[in-house]
Amino acid sequence: MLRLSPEQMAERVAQDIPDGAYVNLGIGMPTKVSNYVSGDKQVIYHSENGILAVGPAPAPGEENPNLINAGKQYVTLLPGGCYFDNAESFAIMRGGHLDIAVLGAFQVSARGDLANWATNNDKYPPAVGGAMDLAVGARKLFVVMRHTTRDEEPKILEECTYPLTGTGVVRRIFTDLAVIDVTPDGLRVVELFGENTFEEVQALTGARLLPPA
Amino acid sequence: MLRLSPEQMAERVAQDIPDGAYVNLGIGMPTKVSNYVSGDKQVIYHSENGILAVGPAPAPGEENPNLINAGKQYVTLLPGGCYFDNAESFAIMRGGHLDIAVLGAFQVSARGDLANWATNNDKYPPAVGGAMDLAVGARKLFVVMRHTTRDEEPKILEECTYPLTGTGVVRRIFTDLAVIDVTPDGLRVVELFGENTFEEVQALTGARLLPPA
Amino acid sequence: MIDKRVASFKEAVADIPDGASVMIGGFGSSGIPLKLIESLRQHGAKGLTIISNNAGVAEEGIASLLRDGLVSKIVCSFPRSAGSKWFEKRFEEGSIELELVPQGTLSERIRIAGAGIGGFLTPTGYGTRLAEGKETKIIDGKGYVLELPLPADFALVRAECGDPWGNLIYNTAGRNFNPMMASAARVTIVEVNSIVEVGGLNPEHVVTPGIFVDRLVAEEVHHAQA
Amino acid sequence: MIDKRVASFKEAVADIPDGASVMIGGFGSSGIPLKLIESLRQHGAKGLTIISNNAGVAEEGIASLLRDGLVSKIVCSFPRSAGSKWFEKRFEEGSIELELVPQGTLSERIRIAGAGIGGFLTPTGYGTRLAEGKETKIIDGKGYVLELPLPADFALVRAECGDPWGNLIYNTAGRNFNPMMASAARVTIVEVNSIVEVGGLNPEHVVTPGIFVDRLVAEEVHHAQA
Repeated sequence: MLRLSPEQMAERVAQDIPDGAYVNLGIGMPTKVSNYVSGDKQVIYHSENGILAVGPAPAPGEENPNLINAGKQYVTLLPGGCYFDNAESFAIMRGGHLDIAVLGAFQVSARGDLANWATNNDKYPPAVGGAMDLAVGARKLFVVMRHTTRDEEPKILEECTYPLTGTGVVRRIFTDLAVIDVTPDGLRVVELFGENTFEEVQALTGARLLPPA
Repeated sequence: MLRLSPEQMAERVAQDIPDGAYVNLGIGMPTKVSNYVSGDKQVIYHSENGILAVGPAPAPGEENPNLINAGKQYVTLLPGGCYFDNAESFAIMRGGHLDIAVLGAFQVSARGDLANWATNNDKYPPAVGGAMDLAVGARKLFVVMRHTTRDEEPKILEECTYPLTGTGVVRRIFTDLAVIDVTPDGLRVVELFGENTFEEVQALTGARLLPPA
Repeated sequence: MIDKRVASFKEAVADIPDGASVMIGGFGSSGIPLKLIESLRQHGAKGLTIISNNAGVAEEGIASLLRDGLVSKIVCSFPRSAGSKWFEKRFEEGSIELELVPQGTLSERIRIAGAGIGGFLTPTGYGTRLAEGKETKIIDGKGYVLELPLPADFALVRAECGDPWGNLIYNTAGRNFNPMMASAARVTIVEVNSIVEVGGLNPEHVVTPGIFVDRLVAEEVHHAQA
Repeated sequence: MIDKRVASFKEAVADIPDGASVMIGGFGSSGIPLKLIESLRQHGAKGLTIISNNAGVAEEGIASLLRDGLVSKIVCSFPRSAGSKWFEKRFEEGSIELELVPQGTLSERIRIAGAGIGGFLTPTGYGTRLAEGKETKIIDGKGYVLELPLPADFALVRAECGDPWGNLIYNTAGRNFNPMMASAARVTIVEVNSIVEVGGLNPEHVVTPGIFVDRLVAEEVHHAQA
């Protein structure tokens, strides 16, 4: 089977970001997406700590310790960008002003429930950050994740077994095997990478899939 | 009996404004108070539309049509002042950040209920503005008003007969006859103007008064 | 390229339909989008719900919409002012509905509509006529009224200066309700004195981030790239 | 004359008692009042409740308070980060209580504490573990969680520049939680790079109005009237 690399997955997500979109890329793998958005599209990136129009990393020695993104990496601001406080930043997120948010996930359910902030290990200290606000607030929530765990256990399930981030919030799942939409009818495969077959992907999925329409 | 003029009442209120206070003066008679605050006190005036450190009226021809106070009069800004939006302005008011608000009133009750936004004439179009927010939010609410209506009817009553602005909100009442505190024990006269006697003031009051302590 | 400028005030309001809810910024004479309002009046959409702190005075602004009979409801904190004759006339003849909202509750209801919040508990108005029929709650002995979000189909906003992405700065107390309204409408239309190029506003000074703005119109759009 | 400047970081935090609740601004490495935190650590008040987005990394900032055993509870959205070893150690040994709050709920709970609002309904966290035990409400088919205000006894705030009245401006994303925290504490203490004279900040650019600030301290206060 063809399994996309994280970079290839980011590239595939980037294809679905339209020109002019306001986008939040969560921490981790989603941040790679911006590397692959075509240069003829103008996309404005939001960072939850209080930035619109996040630019690329600064040149070495040019870092401003205050100017970081949600992943605590040094960034720059593009012309046309601006700063605001955290309450305003989350008003933007919760209030439905972002066109797209891209998040990683531990699990996604057949109804679009998202689990991405905690496992069932209660001894491990938890952290939630802005994930729950993005999950409920973005107009479209994209998830990008490996199709299975490293042990080949499915991460797309009828019901999530990990604590939820939000219920019924995921719109589209980009995995290393396929692109799958959460629809009122259920999970519909919209794209199979390479020669991957519907049956192969279904076999690695813990919920019933619908074939491409 | 001695009845103070509106200017004298404003002057008396001004004595109770301490140095360094953040103060909101409601529209109408309360706005006169700032004319009588001693020049050796530094008082910062807030205007509900979104100004801190409101200054005096501009010179003729220097008016900025955007720079008005809550009473829609042209004002200026003092050095150290700033502007903010209406939600922030009312966060300042509702959040207990103003030391003193001074409002006019139709009626005040023995428990400190305030009625100052509507009468019982339902045909007359109502307006409430920021009065209800100031009433609940200022640390100390001063009322300045004539002791009686023009028909000599009392305006300080056991219960207000007009629609309330807030319940149990008034701290001190400055009238043209006396200064009266709303206390847990009831309404206590703290100052009688000129030769006015407690009995004279009581006779013009619709609630039981306590004599000066 | 993201460019939210439109060529004329007329075009900016052309799709506001009959029955729309329209927020209009301003406080007294300050920060009112007078040219957008005049375009809306000429456009002639009827049965409007107007959300604004005041209801206009003389023949200007919201007063002109009331005079022309375009308004069926007004949500307002201080509709009656010296000179608010058209509001008073329409109110007294019973041809408009008035929803009177304390000013801080009005601005916060608009803010939460833009912020995706479903309601807030305010002490303002508790125990008064303006809380009648509303859900209340006592917390630690203090009474609160549950107030709900107040969104709109369109917002007409007045700012001092903008850029093609819709970032805005204001003039002194002209800020008032404009930033909250910009965030709370499905379509936000802004009247500015001038438009600078993208990057022409200091990012530390921007009051309204462009993400809230859909359309921007200045008197002289052809100077926009100056 | 209103003058909120104090002479030293030590003096600025000297009255913070054992058991106090203390908000601390910052997000990641950005906008953290590191000198005030270090003074608080040296001051040595114990049993503190710390309200902050993160819980510190390495030996710096909040991590140093955790290391020294001064913290009994932390209210936080993202306590675990690369290098948050002191938080992890105290959490795993059970010596601190953690109240985990989604980030937007954290900033809004702080904001409403400063704004006199008694609670708000947020869709964030509805149907998740973080809503357990909380009042919920369905409005128009959408679920909301009732979240309550989060005030504090003290706020430690980091800004770029202030004036003696306490007006503040920030540096880029260093704004983060600082403006809300400034409004929500009984005593707000601000660390700035520099202090300008009254009137030295443009009133259109002020982010935190001085009314929210009680104390202001810069590295070099004697340059304040420059």
